[in-house]
Amino acid sequence: MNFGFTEEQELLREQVRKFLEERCPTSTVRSIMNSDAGYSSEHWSQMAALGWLGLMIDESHEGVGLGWIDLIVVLEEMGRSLCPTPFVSHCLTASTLCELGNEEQKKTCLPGLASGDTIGTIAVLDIPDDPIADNLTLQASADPGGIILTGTKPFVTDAGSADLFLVAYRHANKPGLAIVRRQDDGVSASSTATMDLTKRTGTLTLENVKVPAAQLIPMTEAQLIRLLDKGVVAVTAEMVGAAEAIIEMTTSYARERIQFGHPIGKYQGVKHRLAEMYVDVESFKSLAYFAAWCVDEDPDQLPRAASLAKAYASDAFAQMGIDGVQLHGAIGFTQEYDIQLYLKRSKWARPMFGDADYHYERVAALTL
Amino acid sequence: MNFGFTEEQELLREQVRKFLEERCPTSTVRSIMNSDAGYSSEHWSQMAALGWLGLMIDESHEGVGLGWIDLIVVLEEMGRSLCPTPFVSHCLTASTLCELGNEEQKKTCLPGLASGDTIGTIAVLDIPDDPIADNLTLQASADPGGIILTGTKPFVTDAGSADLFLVAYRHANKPGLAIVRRQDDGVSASSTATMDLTKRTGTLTLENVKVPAAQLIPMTEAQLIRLLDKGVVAVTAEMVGAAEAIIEMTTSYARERIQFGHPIGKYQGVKHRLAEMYVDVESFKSLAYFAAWCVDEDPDQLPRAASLAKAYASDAFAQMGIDGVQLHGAIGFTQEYDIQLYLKRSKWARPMFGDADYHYERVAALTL
Amino acid sequence: MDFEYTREEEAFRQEVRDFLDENLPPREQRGSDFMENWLARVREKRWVGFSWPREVGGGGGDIMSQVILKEEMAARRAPPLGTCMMGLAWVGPGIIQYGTDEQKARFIPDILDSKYHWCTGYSEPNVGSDLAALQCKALRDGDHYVINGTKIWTTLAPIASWISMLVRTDNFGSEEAKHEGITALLVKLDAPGIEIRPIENMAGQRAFAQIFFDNVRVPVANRLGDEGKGWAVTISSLANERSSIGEVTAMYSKLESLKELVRRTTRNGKPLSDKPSVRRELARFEAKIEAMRLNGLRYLTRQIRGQPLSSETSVNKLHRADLEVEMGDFAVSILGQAGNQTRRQEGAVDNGSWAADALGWPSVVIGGGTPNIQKNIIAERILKLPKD
Amino acid sequence: MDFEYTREEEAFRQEVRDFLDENLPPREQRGSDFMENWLARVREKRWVGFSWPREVGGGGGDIMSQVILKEEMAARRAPPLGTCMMGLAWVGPGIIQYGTDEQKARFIPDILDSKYHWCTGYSEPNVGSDLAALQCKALRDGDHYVINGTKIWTTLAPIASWISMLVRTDNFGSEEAKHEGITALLVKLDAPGIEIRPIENMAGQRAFAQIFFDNVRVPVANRLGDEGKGWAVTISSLANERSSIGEVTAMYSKLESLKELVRRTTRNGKPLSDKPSVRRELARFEAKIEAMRLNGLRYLTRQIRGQPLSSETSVNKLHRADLEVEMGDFAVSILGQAGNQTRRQEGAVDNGSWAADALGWPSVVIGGGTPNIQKNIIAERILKLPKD
Repeated sequence: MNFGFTEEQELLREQVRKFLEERCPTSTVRSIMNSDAGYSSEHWSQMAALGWLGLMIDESHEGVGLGWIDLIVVLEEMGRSLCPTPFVSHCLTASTLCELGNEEQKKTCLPGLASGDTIGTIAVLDIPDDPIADNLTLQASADPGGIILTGTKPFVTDAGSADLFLVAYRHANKPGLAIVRRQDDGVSASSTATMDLTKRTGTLTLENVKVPAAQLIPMTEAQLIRLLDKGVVAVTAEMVGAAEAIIEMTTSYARERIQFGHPIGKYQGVKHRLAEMYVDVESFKSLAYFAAWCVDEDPDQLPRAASLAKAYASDAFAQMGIDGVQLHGAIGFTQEYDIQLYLKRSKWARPMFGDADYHYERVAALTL
Repeated sequence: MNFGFTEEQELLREQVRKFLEERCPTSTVRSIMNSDAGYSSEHWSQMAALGWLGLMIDESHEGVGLGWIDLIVVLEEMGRSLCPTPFVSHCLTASTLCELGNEEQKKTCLPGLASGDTIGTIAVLDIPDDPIADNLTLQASADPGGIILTGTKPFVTDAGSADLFLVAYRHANKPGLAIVRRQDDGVSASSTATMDLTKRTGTLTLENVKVPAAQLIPMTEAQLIRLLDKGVVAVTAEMVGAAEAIIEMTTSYARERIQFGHPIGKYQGVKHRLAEMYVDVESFKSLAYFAAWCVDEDPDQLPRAASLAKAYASDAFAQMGIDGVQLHGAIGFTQEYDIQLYLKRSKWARPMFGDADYHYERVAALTL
Repeated sequence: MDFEYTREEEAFRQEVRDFLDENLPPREQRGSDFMENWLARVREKRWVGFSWPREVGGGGGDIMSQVILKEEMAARRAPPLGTCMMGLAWVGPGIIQYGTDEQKARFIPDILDSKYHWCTGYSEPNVGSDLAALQCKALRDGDHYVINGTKIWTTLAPIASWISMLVRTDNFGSEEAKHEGITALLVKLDAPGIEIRPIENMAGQRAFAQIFFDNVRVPVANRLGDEGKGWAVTISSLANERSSIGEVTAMYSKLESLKELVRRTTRNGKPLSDKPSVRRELARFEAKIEAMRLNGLRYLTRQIRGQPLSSETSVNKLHRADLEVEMGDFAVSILGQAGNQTRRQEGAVDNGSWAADALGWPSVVIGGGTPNIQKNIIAERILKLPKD
Repeated sequence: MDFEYTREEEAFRQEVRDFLDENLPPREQRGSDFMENWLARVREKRWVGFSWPREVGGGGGDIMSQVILKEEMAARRAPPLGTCMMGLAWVGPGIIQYGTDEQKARFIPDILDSKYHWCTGYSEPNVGSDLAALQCKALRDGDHYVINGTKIWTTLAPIASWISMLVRTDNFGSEEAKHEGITALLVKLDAPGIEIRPIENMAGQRAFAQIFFDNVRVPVANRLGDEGKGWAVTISSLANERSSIGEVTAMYSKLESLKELVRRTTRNGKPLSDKPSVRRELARFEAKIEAMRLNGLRYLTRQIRGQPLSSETSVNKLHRADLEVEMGDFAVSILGQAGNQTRRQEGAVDNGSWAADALGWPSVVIGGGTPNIQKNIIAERILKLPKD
């Protein structure tokens, strides 16, 4: 039993944190989030060079061959810095291809993803937001040598920057994933910012898109749910880092801001709320780490573990976003101060891959 | 528009408070609550002499002829003192008879209730706890010149001390109330204390009880609900007084108890919770007053008003009961200290005539 | 206890309703000159400054009629009775109570006639809840004060012509006597040495500003009240707040829009209005708003009866702050990703208005004294607990 | 990261399971001599005082094996490993760390053999959270201390033979140096001058007592650690708390009973387990308990790796306090009037056990340092916020 990171993982964390502190301070976050692209291609190449884009991809396909525990170390730091990047979408794509793709598909797709030349994303649900199989409704029609897809996928993260889409569909009563590229005939996608300007989302429109059988990945419903659960884990790991940033910023403000002759952090109204935040972050951090461990090591436990983590995090982080701003007083809600960026992240993260209502209900269904 | 009490009502409040302070200090509460009877017949005669038992009964039937706003003044003070007495049951009985009984029934019953010679209670629901018409299930069977009742009514408040029961039943698809006396053939009732030793409840057992038509009070479903809503208002008024007592006791403890060199009331962890309690009590007090006003003056608004008051009070008072004890530290949960008596009252009051879940849902049904 | 109104009150209510029937056409039928006419008509009725004395041009109305006026206006979502918001809410009452006859004659009519905007200058960068710690200083130089310092979070500053502000004229740097030595000044914003720098809030609006004062000269005649006694002016203007009747109507109307939203929105095929947790939360909002309404009426009755209030208005302020946060967040919490999208963003619900609401609460919640301060007020002034 | 166990650890787990299979018959099959045999058998295994050094009679076990032992025992709801609870939890570790060889020889074997009960004397009537403000005094008189004063909230006092207590031997009445001058003494409870007065709690139990000391003479040989250095003894015994593994298993088992309750209870004809708010609340409890489990393991890993912990154990203490209150109240909150009835009262559910639970939380919640104190600890020691 060992619930801690390895030395290598700690080194990875240091590397990521150092990179983000140097290359992506808040001033950079702000200029990227206000740009059209919504991410920095310079960062993207640097991340590729550091091996992060191929983190989940095995070495035989030009990746680094690490696992989910390594990934969440990176994601936690990304969350802390709010770095705008299609990294999460990209990793979910890579991880899914590694797990479900055939050798030919891997050979074709993975090296491009590992090098960052291809940006990947997933387009799974047709009905947002609950990550349940019923909300995948896109029906493929048969075509000689493959299928034809016509429909729109709403809320596809990073749809505007992605080159490769894993599009979920149903055919002959079975779910599957189609590998679709931006340049394919009939494919169009663009994205806008969300309330959290560091995150992009858009609609993927498919009009008579012919997908040859070689580009199709058969999938069970359980695999579909597992794919969504990976999304749950990834988003929750980012929430951990962002939530820790809220505590750090607010604590340091509370130590310095003087009111009525004392730092406001002396008053229990402020300090106790910060202590509660600490309790919450420690807790959903533990839950998130364990869920990440389950992805690779104990898949049967993943549904419960992922739902417990996201349910706890969704409620707690949303409240922290609000209270972080409120504890800062008036300065907290100015555009130029950073704490409000985390409030917006907390709103963005709450419904992603299911909100607390959904995940608590799922836990009840699994355990009651 | 005038949302305040009259001078007479303020005098009544003073009279009740003075009486209870003198005749029913906590030492007396404790000795009564540990007695078999569960109330003091001496108090009962004194209350009769002061006119409280006939408060709701018109003067032509030897009562005082006041209304619900006057009644809640008394109830608030009773709640504050925790005086163990069948007063609430008694008033609900009197108020119902006044409203629904025929002249003959009033003549027979009301003078005894006003003088206190008869103690009344109501036995309405067969299925606890939601105050809905469906939970009245007792079917009367026909009998020449009346009906026959066989069944048991659970959780009849003050069943052990009452002489007269208003028993709800259904006959020919219509609800009605039967006036049943303890000494009638086939009637048996006893009660035990509840977790709150100042409150008694029991089962009323009816075995082939013949009730002549003259003792039957026809009732619509709306009147049944109105009867239950009066119960809601009465219980909530007692909650207001008890909740104010929690604030008073805890505030005075917080001013005196020294820890780390200061009264604990100096720390925001304590003082803010007390301020929140104050906000809550002010609020459910306003809601309760308005609901009481609706009983007599605007019956159409009563369902929503009563439900808003009880819903708010149930949640808030339950939390106050817990926090009142917790803010007292270890001494708070000793038998000899009084604050825990209020915790028990808060548990008792929560489900009475419907809990917060029920009443909020009812508000939603009425307004959404 | 009586929730009925007197015949005179009902007659006044009818008068207001008739007026609104006649003068408030539906939004889409309002012409370009509507607002100008509206302001002129309500001014004619003496409903602007309704409770102000008639001798300064106000309506001389009593509390109850004011409540009725506010209720009816809010119920019909009527435009404001004057556009000089801060003048009507804060500055005017201060001038009426503490101003000289010249000041009254000079400023009150303009406020009533919506001539130009006022703003108020209390907060400073290092002075938030602890208002009396202000440091912006004004030194006497003959018949002028010379102001140096800065004010922040000044609402409407970018469009206002005048500011009513607090400065320190004495007791510099003294923590103990900080309430002494504060003076209230009325300052024209085009005076040399004033720079106004707008502040953008997180929802992207520029309703606030920071104002810098660099040797700004203000005639002593523009002092409101006595030198060094400005704290009393502030306290009285804060105490000037009446019951929150208009607010309650606004909250009810917000609750109605939430109800309407959940009725027309489905999730997994079912209307959100059928979801038990949604139903309970809306009912809980209703209980709090109704409590605010009734608390307001109860305190109002006390005022009408001449019984002094302590700091009971903090009760409704705390409810208001909670509700602003909770109701603002509620819609986006149930609408999923679409609810979080703001205007012009992909898939936004109702053009992003719910998302905007979810970012709009802080100005109300923090602006009116933070909830922690309100709790201290209740604990210390009403429950007599020791000060921090 | 690795939630698997080593082969040695798994072998130990199997050893415990085998032992339990052999020595822990179902409750109804346990004879009158069961407990005596049980205590003897676990003592033989050296599982009593499992982590204590072997030279004093303990098991010398490592942290991980201790976790496994606790997990398995809790999972099977085994009886405790010794009946001298306070001795095993608090007093023994203190004596091992600070006691003389004579004290170790005299007391440790008796604790391990469950010979008699210990209790601990920290709190006093005016001394709750602020432990160091204690006033019970002991003055030196030759080779004795003479104790005068009182201790309160002393668990097990009515049945204990010895008390490990803190007294003030110096710095009387000094607020600043209050942590100095405290001395730890081991006192036999049959000494002349001791009076024990049981305290009944609100649930009607008499598990606490107040103890009065009137010129009680204690040999200097019974002092634990140096004179005036008793604060260090206390701090170290409080820090002696390890991860909350056993607690977590107990909370899970309580959660199971709640689940079982809602499955078999109907309200208006429907099982409570179908009610969305009930389902959500139980799942929320599960998230908190699982968080406690994983927090515990994470902190344990740090300890095993020799990385120092700050006050992270307060995290789980706060969860525990919340859960005790919330889970204690949950059953009665959904069971209506019947749920509130206690033993032998009309209509009680499950003979009033839920009602009893609803009154039982304060000893845990308040006894372990109030939640407000735990929040201060986190805020000050971990977040480095200023002291009150």
